[in-house]
Amino acid sequence: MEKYYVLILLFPLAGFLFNILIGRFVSTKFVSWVGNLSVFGSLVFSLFTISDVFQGKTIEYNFYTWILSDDLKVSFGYLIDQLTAIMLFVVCFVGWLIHIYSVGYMHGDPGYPRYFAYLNLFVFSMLLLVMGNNLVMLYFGWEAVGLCSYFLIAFWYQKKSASDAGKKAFIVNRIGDFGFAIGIFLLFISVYTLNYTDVFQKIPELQDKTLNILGWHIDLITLIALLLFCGAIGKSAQIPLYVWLPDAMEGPTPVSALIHAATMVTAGVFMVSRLSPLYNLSETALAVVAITGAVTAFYSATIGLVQRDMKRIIAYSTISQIGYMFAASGVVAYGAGVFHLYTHAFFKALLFLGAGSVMHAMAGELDIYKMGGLRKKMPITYITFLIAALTIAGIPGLSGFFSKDEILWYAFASAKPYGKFVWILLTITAALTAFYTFRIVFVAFHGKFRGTEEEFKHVHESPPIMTIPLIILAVGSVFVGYFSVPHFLEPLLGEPKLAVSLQQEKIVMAVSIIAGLVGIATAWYMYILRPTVPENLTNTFKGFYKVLWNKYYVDELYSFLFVRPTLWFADKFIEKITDIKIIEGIVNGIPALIYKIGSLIRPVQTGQLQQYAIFMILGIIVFVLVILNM
Amino acid sequence: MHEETVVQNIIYRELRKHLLISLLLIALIGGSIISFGVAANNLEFPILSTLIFFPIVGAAFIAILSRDKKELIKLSTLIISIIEFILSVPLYLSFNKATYEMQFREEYLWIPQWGIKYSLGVDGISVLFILLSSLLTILCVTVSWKEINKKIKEFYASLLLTHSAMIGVFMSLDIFLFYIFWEAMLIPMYLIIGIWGGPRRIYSAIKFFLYTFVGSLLMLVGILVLYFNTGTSDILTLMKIHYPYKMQLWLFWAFFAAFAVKVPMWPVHTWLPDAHTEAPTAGSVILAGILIKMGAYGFLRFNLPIFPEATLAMKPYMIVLSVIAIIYGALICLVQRDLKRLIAYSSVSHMGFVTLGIFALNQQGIQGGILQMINHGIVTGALFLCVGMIYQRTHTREIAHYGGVATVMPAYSVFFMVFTLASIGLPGTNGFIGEFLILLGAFKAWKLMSVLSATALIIGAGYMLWLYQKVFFEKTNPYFSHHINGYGDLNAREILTLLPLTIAVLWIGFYPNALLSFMDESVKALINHVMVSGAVK
Amino acid sequence: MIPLSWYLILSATLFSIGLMGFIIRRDLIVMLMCLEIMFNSVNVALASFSYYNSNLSGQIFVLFSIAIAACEAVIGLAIVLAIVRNTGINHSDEINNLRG
Amino acid sequence: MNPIIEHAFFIYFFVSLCILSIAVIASKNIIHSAFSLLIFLLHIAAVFLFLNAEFLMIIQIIVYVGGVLALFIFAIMVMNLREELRHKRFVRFSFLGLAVSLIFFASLYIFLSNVKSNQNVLTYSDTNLLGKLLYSYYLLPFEILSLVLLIALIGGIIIAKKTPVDGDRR
Repeated sequence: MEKYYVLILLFPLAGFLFNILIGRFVSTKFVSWVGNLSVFGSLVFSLFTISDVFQGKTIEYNFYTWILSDDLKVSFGYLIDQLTAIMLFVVCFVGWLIHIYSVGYMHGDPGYPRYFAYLNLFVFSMLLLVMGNNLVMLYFGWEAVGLCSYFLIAFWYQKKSASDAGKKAFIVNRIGDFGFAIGIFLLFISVYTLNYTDVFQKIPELQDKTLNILGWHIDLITLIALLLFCGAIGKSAQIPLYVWLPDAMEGPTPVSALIHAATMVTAGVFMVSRLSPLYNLSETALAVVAITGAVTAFYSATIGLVQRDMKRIIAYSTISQIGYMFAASGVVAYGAGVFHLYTHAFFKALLFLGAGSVMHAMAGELDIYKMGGLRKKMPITYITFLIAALTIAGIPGLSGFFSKDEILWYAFASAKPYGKFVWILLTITAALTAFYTFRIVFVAFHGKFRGTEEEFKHVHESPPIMTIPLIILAVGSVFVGYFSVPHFLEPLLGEPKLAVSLQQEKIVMAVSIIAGLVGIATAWYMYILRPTVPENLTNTFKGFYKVLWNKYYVDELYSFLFVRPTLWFADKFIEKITDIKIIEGIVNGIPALIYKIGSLIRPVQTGQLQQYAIFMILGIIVFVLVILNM
Repeated sequence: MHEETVVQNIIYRELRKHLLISLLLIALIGGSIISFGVAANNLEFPILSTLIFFPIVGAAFIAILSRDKKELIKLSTLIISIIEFILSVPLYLSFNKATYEMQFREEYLWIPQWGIKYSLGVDGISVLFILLSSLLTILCVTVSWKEINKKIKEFYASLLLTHSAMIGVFMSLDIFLFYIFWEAMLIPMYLIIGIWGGPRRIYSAIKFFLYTFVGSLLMLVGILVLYFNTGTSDILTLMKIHYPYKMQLWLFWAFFAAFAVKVPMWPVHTWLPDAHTEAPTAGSVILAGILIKMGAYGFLRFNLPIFPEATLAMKPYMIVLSVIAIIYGALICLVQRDLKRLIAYSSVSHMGFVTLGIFALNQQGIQGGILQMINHGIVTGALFLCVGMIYQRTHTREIAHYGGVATVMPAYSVFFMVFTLASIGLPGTNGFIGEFLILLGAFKAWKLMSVLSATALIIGAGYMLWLYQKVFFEKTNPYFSHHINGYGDLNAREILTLLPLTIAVLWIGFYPNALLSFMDESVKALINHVMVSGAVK
Repeated sequence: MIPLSWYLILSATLFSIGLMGFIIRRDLIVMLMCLEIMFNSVNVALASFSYYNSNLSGQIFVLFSIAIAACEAVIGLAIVLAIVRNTGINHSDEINNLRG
Repeated sequence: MNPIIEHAFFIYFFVSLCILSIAVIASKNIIHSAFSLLIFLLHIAAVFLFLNAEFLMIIQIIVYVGGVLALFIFAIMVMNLREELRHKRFVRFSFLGLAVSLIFFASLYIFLSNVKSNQNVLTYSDTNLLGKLLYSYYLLPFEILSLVLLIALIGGIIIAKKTPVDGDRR
């Protein structure tokens, strides 16, 4: 059986090849069937893997040797254990639902086959990422999902903003991947293997080894872990490389749901969990992971408070939620992190698809202040969106509650010195999360419609092909939390050590519930009861609002610090001065010098025949006088 | 009367088409028979000489054809190049991967008075370039089908002659024979740039010629010094002799001059953008695909094995120069405004990776370097083919004149995307394998430099995606839609031209061992040789 | 008896005069005539060498020289003719296409 | 021959050759130059006679006077250079030319004035022997010379041929 799990990869790949090569020449119906069925096939097989894993099996199978050079041996193979199985399930299931949803959402788009091809390619790459049994495979999937993300963000490539956003996403990810690649190199020259199993076996040998960088002795494992974490920062949109994710909302909404919420952006969390034996050995790296996660969670939640673009709010919320997951990993609660990843995939996909449904009804409008009162026209969308909002706010009984509470508890209970700090930040963030999510709900779905009558008439509920996935996801959001992922993953990732007694869990839980409720209540107060309050607040804290509205000016800062100096340097210094002036100057200078010397003696050639004769005779005279009269 | 001639024309065209197809079939079948026959007894048949002289004979045949029979000229060149490719397949099939020895040896006394031999052979380092060259020559013929309209006969003859001289460089095992091929290649290339090039072709052609010639003259001095000191011109013998350290150093730099110009390494790279930009498409493809590989090949064949001590001593400088080339080339790409120029400067960056890998002096580095040479030949060659195809439609290379090409030419944009991705080293394409191995090898040799050069991956993504965005995305540029001249997407000929390279990109990306296994033994032996004889001091 | 040096001085004198004419005259035809003068002066020298060394080879050389002179005259005149016909110029100092 | 007469003749030829050659280069009229050249050539022929080279004298008269000079006169007539008379004769730097040729003469003179003459002179004039020598020892140069003549002939014809106006050129 284990050999056939390669089909999980091959189904979407085949779908991609079919759609990109032949998709243009067959009917859209056929394209959708191929696209959906290929992912469904993967889903079926991924369920088999779960059953296998439940029996305690770990499947490792090398398909063929990919790269073989001296001591470097990289296989094209896969490793399926608990972590992979859960990821496979998430990717395939959510991916499949989004494929179905896309059939309705992308209906009538001229790039329909292309869209499904990219989507299939994405599923393939993501599965490659989670299934690979070595770091190069991981890197392969890592870059390939980045590529699909690029394709899909820039899907409506005629729009400048879309193609800009795609490019930005790819390049920012590349910056992270740069660190990731260096991390792989460093790991390789330390242990001479890149296969997970072998790496984990050899890693303990590296303890206490240091690397001398410019006179500083840096702990080798910490350095490797941090470099690899660079990749995670880029892919999972953490500070400081999160800037691409909000822009990525230029892509079609199902794409945002699949790639930029449920699966791809959580690859970093997956990676950290996958390499947990490595991270466990470095306190510094764990601290960096935890603090980055916590700070990002808080930071992006604050930006989310004031944005008006529905998808962007959800995007900042995604960044924030991934921050939670990293914070969990940082306090050694990998299981909780993956648990949150798993629940997040459902409710965040649901939020995005709900937003997509709204966009579908509003002819692409995204500004929540141009909506309002949509709940009557779009009941299913409203209810599912509300469920998602309640889930993300951490209302007890829904899946988000379980995973978030788990993270908060482990942060609180962690023996690490930064545990409490992380806990405080995350708890505040929980309140903020509830607030901005319900801000969307109250502004967009409640109250009165703020657009024209004509537009309101146009608003309609989406077709069943879109609402059914919504309903399934909503059901999922409610119930997936009852499957205890941390427990499932325990054999693989271990159980975090607790520094406080279990009794305090109740208090932490209560605090988090209160935080969620406070957030919802504030939103209700500000947007339903006293709609003037937000405006007053805005006017009172004008400067602060402006900073938030402009996302702390980070884009501008990066442009000022990195992009423009690089371009300036390349243009002025490299091209204009070094290349054209100096090198070309020398190259063209030598012939010019010869030309100058030539023009100095050129006037001798007067073109006068008789002058030449005179010179000849003078020569002969000299000859005669010197030679003959000697 | 008029209608009658129209009908006749149609019939004539149909007949011609059938003729074309049947000729191609005959060529293919005949070639396969020959190649399998050759594969059966590879030791007896002088396959390398055949490969060198067959195109020369073909060029002579084309030269005697009538000037007016344009179709015939093109067709026969195509058939000759296809047969040439099929003839080179046995090299791939019956190459013995288990040995580092030279294979398919041929050796005759050439100038007995001086002991100069006509000596050919290939090993794992050189064999792949012959295949690549044969493949690219076919594509050069098909891409020039409509592009070259003046002096067709001379063009195709030059193309074949260039191919002969280039593969001769990779095969020769005698230092004088090598030098002759090395210089002979310049002449047809000079003509290709100078006659069929763009507006500034004369300047570029002369620059190209002088640059490379100055370098080769220094090499000639080095060759003569070697010859008069040892009395032999056989490369394999020269490798076994130990030279004084001072002499090694001087000779190292003499050979370096020739190879560095060809590669081109920083700071002797400025001929490359001009030559690439002004050359016709086929010329750019050959330049990028094979010609600049000769420099890096020269390092592997001469500098490393013959002057091992000097190599070890100069290694840090070479690595630094490579890293400068990588970053410098990448940065300068960011501000280019001309399609071909951008790709040309990206060649500087990519070839910097090659030299970085070579002078890392370990298995991964050198294997990656050789693979990267092949990759660069495929990818940059393909990018130039792509640019040539669109240039033929619009007659502009300014990036600002393009925009929204993806809407008008979807198939074209797919191909271009594949090559763009390969160029920025995305996993799954061949570019990744090469760059990964090189960076890994360099990381073993000198961590800081490897990290610095890896930044080119970021910058590379920056400029290539910027290019792709400006050309293919966004709104259709009015200038472009005005100049597209009713041409549509790629036609069958153009797709067939790009398809082999696309397949090669993915094939090497997913199964690089197909090529890596070729060079394994040779590279191992080379490094061993350098390390053993370089350590004697 | 007349010494050899007299003949040689005669030859040198004539050669110098011919040379002077070649240099200072502008007309292409006269310049050609000056060339003939120089040829003849050399012929005299050759013949006198032949005489004073009692060796006929000198005379043979004169013969050859005369033949060459004839060729030179033919070609030279043809060139002058072509120049005059194509450009209308028959003055040496007006022809300066080769000026550097 | 009486040495005094011999010397007198020589001096006569010396002086008249100088005068004639100066006439060639100095006369205003190109026809005058040509006729001066004619007489100059005849005088040279006479000098050959002095040197026991009668065959050369004949050749000199036939080739130069009959051939070359006729060619010159034809050329002058073909070109119709009558207005030539009004132009100035000498180039701008004629003084330089004069000086150069004088220096040249002086340097030759220094060398030639003390050349020792051999007493064993050619006392006979044997055209027969000359012919034998020409067709045996000097046969190859002679044949080559004939080729040169032929080529000059063809070359002269081609160069002087009327070329079509530019544009008709194929």
